[in-house]
Amino acid sequence: MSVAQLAGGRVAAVVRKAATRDPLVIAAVVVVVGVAVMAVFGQALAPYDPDAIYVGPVSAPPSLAYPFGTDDLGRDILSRVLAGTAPSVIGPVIVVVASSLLGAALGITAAWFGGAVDGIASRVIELIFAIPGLVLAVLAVAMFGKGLLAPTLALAIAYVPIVARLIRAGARQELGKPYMAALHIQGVGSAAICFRHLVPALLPALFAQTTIGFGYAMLDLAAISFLGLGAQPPASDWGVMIAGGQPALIAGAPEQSMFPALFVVLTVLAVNVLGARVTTWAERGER
Amino acid sequence: MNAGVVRTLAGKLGELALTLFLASVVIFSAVLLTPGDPVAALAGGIRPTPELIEAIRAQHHLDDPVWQQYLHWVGGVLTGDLGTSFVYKTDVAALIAPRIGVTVLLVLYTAVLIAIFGIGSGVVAATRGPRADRAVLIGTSIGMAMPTFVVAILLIWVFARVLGWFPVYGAGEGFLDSLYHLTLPAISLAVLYIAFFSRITRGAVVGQLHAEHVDTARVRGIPRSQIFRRHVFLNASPQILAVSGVTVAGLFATSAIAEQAFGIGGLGSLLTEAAARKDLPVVQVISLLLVVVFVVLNAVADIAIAVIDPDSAKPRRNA
Amino acid sequence: MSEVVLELDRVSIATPAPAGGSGRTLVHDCTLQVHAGEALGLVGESGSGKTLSTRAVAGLLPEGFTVGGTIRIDGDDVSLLPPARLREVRARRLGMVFQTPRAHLNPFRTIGDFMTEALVSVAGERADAAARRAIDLLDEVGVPDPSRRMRQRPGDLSGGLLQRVMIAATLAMDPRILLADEITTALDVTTQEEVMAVIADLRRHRELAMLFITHDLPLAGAVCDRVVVMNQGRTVETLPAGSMRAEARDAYTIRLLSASLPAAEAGAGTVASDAVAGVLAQVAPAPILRVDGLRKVFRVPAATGFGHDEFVAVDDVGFELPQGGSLGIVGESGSGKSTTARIVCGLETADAGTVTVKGEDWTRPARGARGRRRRARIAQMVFQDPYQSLDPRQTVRECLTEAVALHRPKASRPEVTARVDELLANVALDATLADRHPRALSGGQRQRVTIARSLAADPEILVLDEAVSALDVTTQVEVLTLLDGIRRSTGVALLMISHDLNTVRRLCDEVVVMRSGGIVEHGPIADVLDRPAADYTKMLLDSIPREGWVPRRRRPARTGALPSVATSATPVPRGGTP
Amino acid sequence: RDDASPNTAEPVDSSKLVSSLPAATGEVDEVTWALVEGEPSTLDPAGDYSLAIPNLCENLLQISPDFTVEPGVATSAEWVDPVTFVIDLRDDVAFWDGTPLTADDVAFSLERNRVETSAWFPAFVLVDTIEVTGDLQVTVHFTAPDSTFRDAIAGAAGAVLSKAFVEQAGDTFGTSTGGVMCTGPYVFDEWTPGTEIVTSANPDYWGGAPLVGTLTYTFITDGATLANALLAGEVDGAFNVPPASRDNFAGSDSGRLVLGPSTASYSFGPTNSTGAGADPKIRQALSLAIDREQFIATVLHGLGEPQSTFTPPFAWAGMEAADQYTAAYDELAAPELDLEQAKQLVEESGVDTATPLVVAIPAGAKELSQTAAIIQAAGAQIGLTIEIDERQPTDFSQIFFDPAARESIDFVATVGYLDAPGVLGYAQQFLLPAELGGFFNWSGYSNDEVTADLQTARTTLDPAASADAFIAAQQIFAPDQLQVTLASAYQTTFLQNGLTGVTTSVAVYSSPWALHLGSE
Ligand SMILES: Nc1ncnc2c1ncn2[C@@H]1O[C@H](COP(=O)(O)OP(=O)(O)OP(=O)(O)O)[C@@H](O)[C@H]1O
Ligand SMILES: Nc1ncnc2c1ncn2[C@@H]1O[C@H](COP(=O)(O)OP(=O)(O)OP(=O)(O)O)[C@@H](O)[C@H]1O
Ligand SMILES: [Mg+2]
Ligand SMILES: [Mg+2]
Repeated sequence: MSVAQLAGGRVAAVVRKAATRDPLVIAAVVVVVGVAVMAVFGQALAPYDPDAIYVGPVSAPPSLAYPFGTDDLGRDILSRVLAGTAPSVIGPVIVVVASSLLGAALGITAAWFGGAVDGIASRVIELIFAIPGLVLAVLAVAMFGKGLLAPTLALAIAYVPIVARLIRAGARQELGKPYMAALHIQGVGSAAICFRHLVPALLPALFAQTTIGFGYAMLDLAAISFLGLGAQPPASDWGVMIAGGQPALIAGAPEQSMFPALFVVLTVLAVNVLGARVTTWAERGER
Repeated sequence: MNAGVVRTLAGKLGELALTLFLASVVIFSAVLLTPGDPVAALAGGIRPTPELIEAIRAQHHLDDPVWQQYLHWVGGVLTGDLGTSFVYKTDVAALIAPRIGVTVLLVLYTAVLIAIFGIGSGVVAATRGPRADRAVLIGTSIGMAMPTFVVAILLIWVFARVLGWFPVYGAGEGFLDSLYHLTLPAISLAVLYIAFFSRITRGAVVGQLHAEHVDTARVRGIPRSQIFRRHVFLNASPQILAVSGVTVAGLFATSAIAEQAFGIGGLGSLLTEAAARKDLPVVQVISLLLVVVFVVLNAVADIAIAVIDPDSAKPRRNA
Repeated sequence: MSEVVLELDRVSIATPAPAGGSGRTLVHDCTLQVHAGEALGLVGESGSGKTLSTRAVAGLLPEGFTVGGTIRIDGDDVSLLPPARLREVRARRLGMVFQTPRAHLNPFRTIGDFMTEALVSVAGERADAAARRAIDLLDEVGVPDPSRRMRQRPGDLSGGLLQRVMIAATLAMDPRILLADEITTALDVTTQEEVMAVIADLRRHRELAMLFITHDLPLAGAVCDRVVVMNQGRTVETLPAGSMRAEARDAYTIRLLSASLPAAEAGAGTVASDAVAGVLAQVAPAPILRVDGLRKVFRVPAATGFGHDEFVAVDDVGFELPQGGSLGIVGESGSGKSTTARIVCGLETADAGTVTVKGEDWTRPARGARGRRRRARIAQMVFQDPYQSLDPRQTVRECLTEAVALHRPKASRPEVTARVDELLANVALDATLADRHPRALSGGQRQRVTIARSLAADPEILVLDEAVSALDVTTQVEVLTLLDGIRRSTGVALLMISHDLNTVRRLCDEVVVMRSGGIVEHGPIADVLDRPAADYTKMLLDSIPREGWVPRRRRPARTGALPSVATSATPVPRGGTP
Repeated sequence: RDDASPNTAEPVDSSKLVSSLPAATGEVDEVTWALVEGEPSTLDPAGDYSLAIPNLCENLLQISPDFTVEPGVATSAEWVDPVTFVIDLRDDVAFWDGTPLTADDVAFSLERNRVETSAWFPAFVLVDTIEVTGDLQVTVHFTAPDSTFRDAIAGAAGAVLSKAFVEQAGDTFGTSTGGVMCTGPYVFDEWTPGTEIVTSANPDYWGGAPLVGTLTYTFITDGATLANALLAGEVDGAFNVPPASRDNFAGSDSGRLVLGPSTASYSFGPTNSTGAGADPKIRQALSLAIDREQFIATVLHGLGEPQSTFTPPFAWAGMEAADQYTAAYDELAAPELDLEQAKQLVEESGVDTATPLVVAIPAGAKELSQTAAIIQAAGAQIGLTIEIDERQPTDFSQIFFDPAARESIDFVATVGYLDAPGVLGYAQQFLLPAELGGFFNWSGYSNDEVTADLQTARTTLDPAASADAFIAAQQIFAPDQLQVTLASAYQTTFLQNGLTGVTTSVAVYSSPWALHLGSE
């Protein structure tokens, strides 16, 4: 059984177990699946061309024809929110996937080899950790110009130490347990110990961290777009839409900012709830 | 001072210096990795003639070997010469100095809010029964999903359009007026962290409430409030302190969002503005400054933890 | 009879009731009386409800637990007292000492703070007066240099010292009765004797009553006046301590008594000796394992806060283990037993000396998985904590399959399954348990799994590091009997590490006594245990509770160069004088 | 949500535009003014434009709110013969430090702008020498008559600086540390970078001291933040307030929105001599595909009007030949919407529609980002794919002097304005060959007739004759849409109630607009 299958199977099982007992988890799953569907099919689901201007009146309030209203160029906000899902979600996904993989690899390497390797890895971890994610992202923008790519990669790096610290601590603890010594004495190969025993032991923590990281990455990237350093108008990125809707908000038409904001909040909330529950279930399962 | 604290202090100082050195190298190399010629940026806005290019290269030591440039930069930073802004053509120090105050005030204000409401609600959740716990849990779940800038624009909307109790622009003048002006920005920055601290505090306090040494105190008839203060909260505090350094340091970076939304001329807004304008010298110095803040605050937090918990300074046996 | 200071009358304890239902009753009927100045033992196997009953008296049940029946402290029914008064009654009349003093002391506060806290906040004494009294009390329980200890924190003291501090602190309020829940279980025999001696002194001087909870019947018999036996949440019998063997009527009590290992009965040990003698007669004298001049030094952070100290954990240790033989290593906690075993199994590298197995040099750990696998087929190890020794994510079958497949890479699936079933049978584990995860097994069952796993490689040496110490007496006996059977049937050589002399006596032909990293005495089990040459061995033997045993203070508490926390459950390395 | 739609885009009656507010009568201690354009990189009038500068550094002549040129520091500035221009200075003008203004300072200031790297160099191309001919007189000798020079020195090309101060300050002149030394009604006090520029009334100003004690400039580039600050009364006033907040401003109890005439216009133009952007047919097609009314309603919220060519009518409003220019302007074809014709033009042009066209805009300007979106949508309707390239201010300004920065783009969209009267400004720069001053003629436009006419218009001092030449050229070049002009925008000013006296037309860019500021 491959690690991925193992992970997938375990996580799926835990999620299934959680959902049957907890309506909140069902709601969270619904939101997460919904957002995933929107990310994949958003463009197709959009009732209007998200970038077409004057598809409706300018800055119209929500109505049957335009459920979320229209923005200052007469674009349909619902269509833009739908089309904006993918760019808003892909960034955080890249951040957490990359940082989780890198962080886990770094953390496990450090814990596994210990000594000088651990020393160097720990220094690297501390170094990156010392530069706040937002600062690293801003630095990246200053170097490579605006757009989401640079901040996304910067955040992916900035999140590495968080994962690496967690995994390093977890791996050290796990490696210290007698069953690891037992496996060693048995003559089980290093790769087998690592991938069949150590990695699965760390997966729940990694998964939990990944969900939390997703939320933070989403907030950070949206903030970067809000600051005008990330995705650029007229992109239908949620952060850009929230920022772009500010004048309308002050003018009394909150929907241009609030609908995309609602989706940011809902997505992060749902992912956080899932992460928290999965952690709880995994912890209970361990005991 | 006990040995553990001394060891932490000494170890921290060494780590601190090394991390700062490495961070300064990383931040410095940003210039080298940046695509494009810094000369264009330095000439900024005027057609550079070859002589001008020559002059700029010489003035900014662009023809020196990289390590010399680094030493020059670091030397400058250490002696207070922070370089010249690409955009403003002035000393970076002159740009930064007047802005530090307001950002520090904003961060401190936010930290106080976080301490009061984050730790407070965490304690309530841990000690006031399942209902309070549930209420706080719901509140913090939402709080953890609220982006700072969404809170900011919501507050602006509410206070600018409806209530008008607090100003929604600027940093004010004088201490009290500044506090008044920074209230909404501080709230918008604090919400996320209040939720975070509430969770951390709750976890730490619950962990201690069920700790065996608390049982001991209970059998011995120590009054509840005293048990909470001296045994539960004190013992929970290292966990809270452990995230405090990171948080407060992080606030210096995230303050950019509130500063932008509320039109405050602070360090954060300067950082974003400089990044947007590719004003690398400014970005570098502020980044380095934030790293220093981070490293120092974390070291302070670690030392505080070591004072409370001498064992934290001791390496653990791991086999 | 004198007055009753503590009375439990048909006490029952139930878990919180889920909405609409009723809670699970954990303690059904606990009835006992402790008279002034009397020591009452409460015994029973693990899970019988001893701790819960005691905690009910002290008001320490988890939130939502309900108590039925009547508890009287000094005649006052606790259910009738207003909360403030009840707290006062408990604070002033009860003293409670716990199994794990380290966990029960706030690690962030000084000993002095702990000692004076109740004096100041409950008894309202002034701080300086309280401090003086605290010093007196520490002195009374034999804590050396009490005024310095007052400034130290729990982390700086050994387990034995901490237990004394706990006791001293309970005395501060001059209680009528001491509740002592397994207060010596985590201590080794010599320290246990020290602590028990302190308590005996106190009881003599202060007329202190005591409720003494333990699952160690000989200990209860030795220190108590009467013993109450508890089984599955009920008190089944009360017996006079001195004659409990004779007077026991209840079937459970009798089973409990026979399960414990009577130490004093010389000759009753060495169950295996006949069989082994037979085996030994046939094998060549060439030892399968030979250890020579082993030395291990750990670097520990210096007490001054700077640099490192060297701490010698194992010093010039040498012994031989014959093929099919069995060797025990005994000694107090921290004496270097585990380190020796770990070096033999290649989990630690020796700084000096040699390990030779079947003529081959094993001093360095094997390189690579193949080398390790080859050694694995010769030597296997079983650890103290069976739960931690198993991957919590694997079922029993998965675990054993992995081990079998590793050593028989060519075996077909059915062959592997057959071997797994055989292993399960070897350790007498029901096949229905095979699909369970470790958390769903009892401690004894878990340890059987780890033994089965170690047998998967068909090893010639089995190293057992405190393999039964974490189990309760009944289970201990089962596992030891099992090991003995395996030894007979497979001829595997045993290297058995324990601080419990009785366990070693039960299984081993030879014994090595260790202290502070070095070997104190070495020889055939009967010689060493029955005719000890070294004082230290004698002391070890004398420390074992038995009928008529009187705990004595033998030596000043260790404050010298020895590791100061050597007796803690999880040793924190420390060198030099704190 | 209020029932009145928050999105008023009603057109404004252009005859109601106000050039200035009645002069103030009462003193005010302190006024805080927001600069929407942000913090200047320098206060040197030759280095950056900033609305703080006109109150500090005066130009030789003054531009009144209605865009006529009046005497100022110079009592007279007239042609004495076709190639000789004499400037006579007032005798009561002093720099803030008390040193009197001399002809030396003026000559120095003019020479300073007469270098090729200066933004104001085009005004001086025909100048031969600049000569001090008296304590208070400067004579400028020309190689040819220049009909634009007098108007030009009413703009920043004629800014008057202290020679001694500039020489002494060297590189730091104009920066926050160096400061400036001029003769304007407000004195430079302090510049806290990133925070504010503080100025105070010049008590010895020759035109009388202003009524405002301290005039402080803050920098608010974000439209929403600016609206908040103005509506909350944190800032007393600002120019160029975002049209998007029109309703909030209109509904404010504390201040008022004043609309004035302007030369500002939204347009986009080609940046390369190759590619689709250089093809007039493509520009015409895009022009035909953009609905100007809708543009004005959405981007300007009604605060502007359509404009037929790049030279805005207000540019000549104060000139002698104004009627002539107006008549000619009225004859130009007004922009119209015709998708069919637009598509046909695209087809005729034969350009490869598969290659996307890139339009560059400066980052952070909401109106321009909307403009780009509208251009993009218009392109989509006629089969052109248009991409948007938002550039940072520094990168964006790079477009104007670095060919490499223009390489990857086809169009650049901007808001342009003329800070001084004159019709030739744009025409020369967009249409003449580069060596004759066509600095922005990136598409390589070349028409000998137009070149000749424009040269004539410049070198003819007689206003009517000059106008005739320009009009002749305009008839030829207008259809080529060297800039696709989208709309002219009104000058917007928000001022707290109780304050009055500021200029509210585009003249703010070169006149001391706060001279009469004060309380009502
Ligand atoms: N907090 C709890 N929640 C649920 N069940 C509990 C709890 N504490 C104890 N129990 C259960 O109550 C029973 C009695 O436990 P108790 O701790 O009193 O046993 P004990 O006799 O002290 O055992 P040991 O010798 O192992 O200490 C056990 O079955 C135990 O699992
Ligand atoms: N990795 C290590 N680093 C530092 N000190 C160690 C290490 N391992 C063991 N020690 C120390 O070496 C000494 C001997 O340890 P060891 O575990 O061998 O004792 P033991 O006889 O097995 O004791 P116990 O009965 O408590 O298990 C102890 O004082 C322990 O603290
Ligand atoms: Mg118990
Ligand atoms: Mg051991």
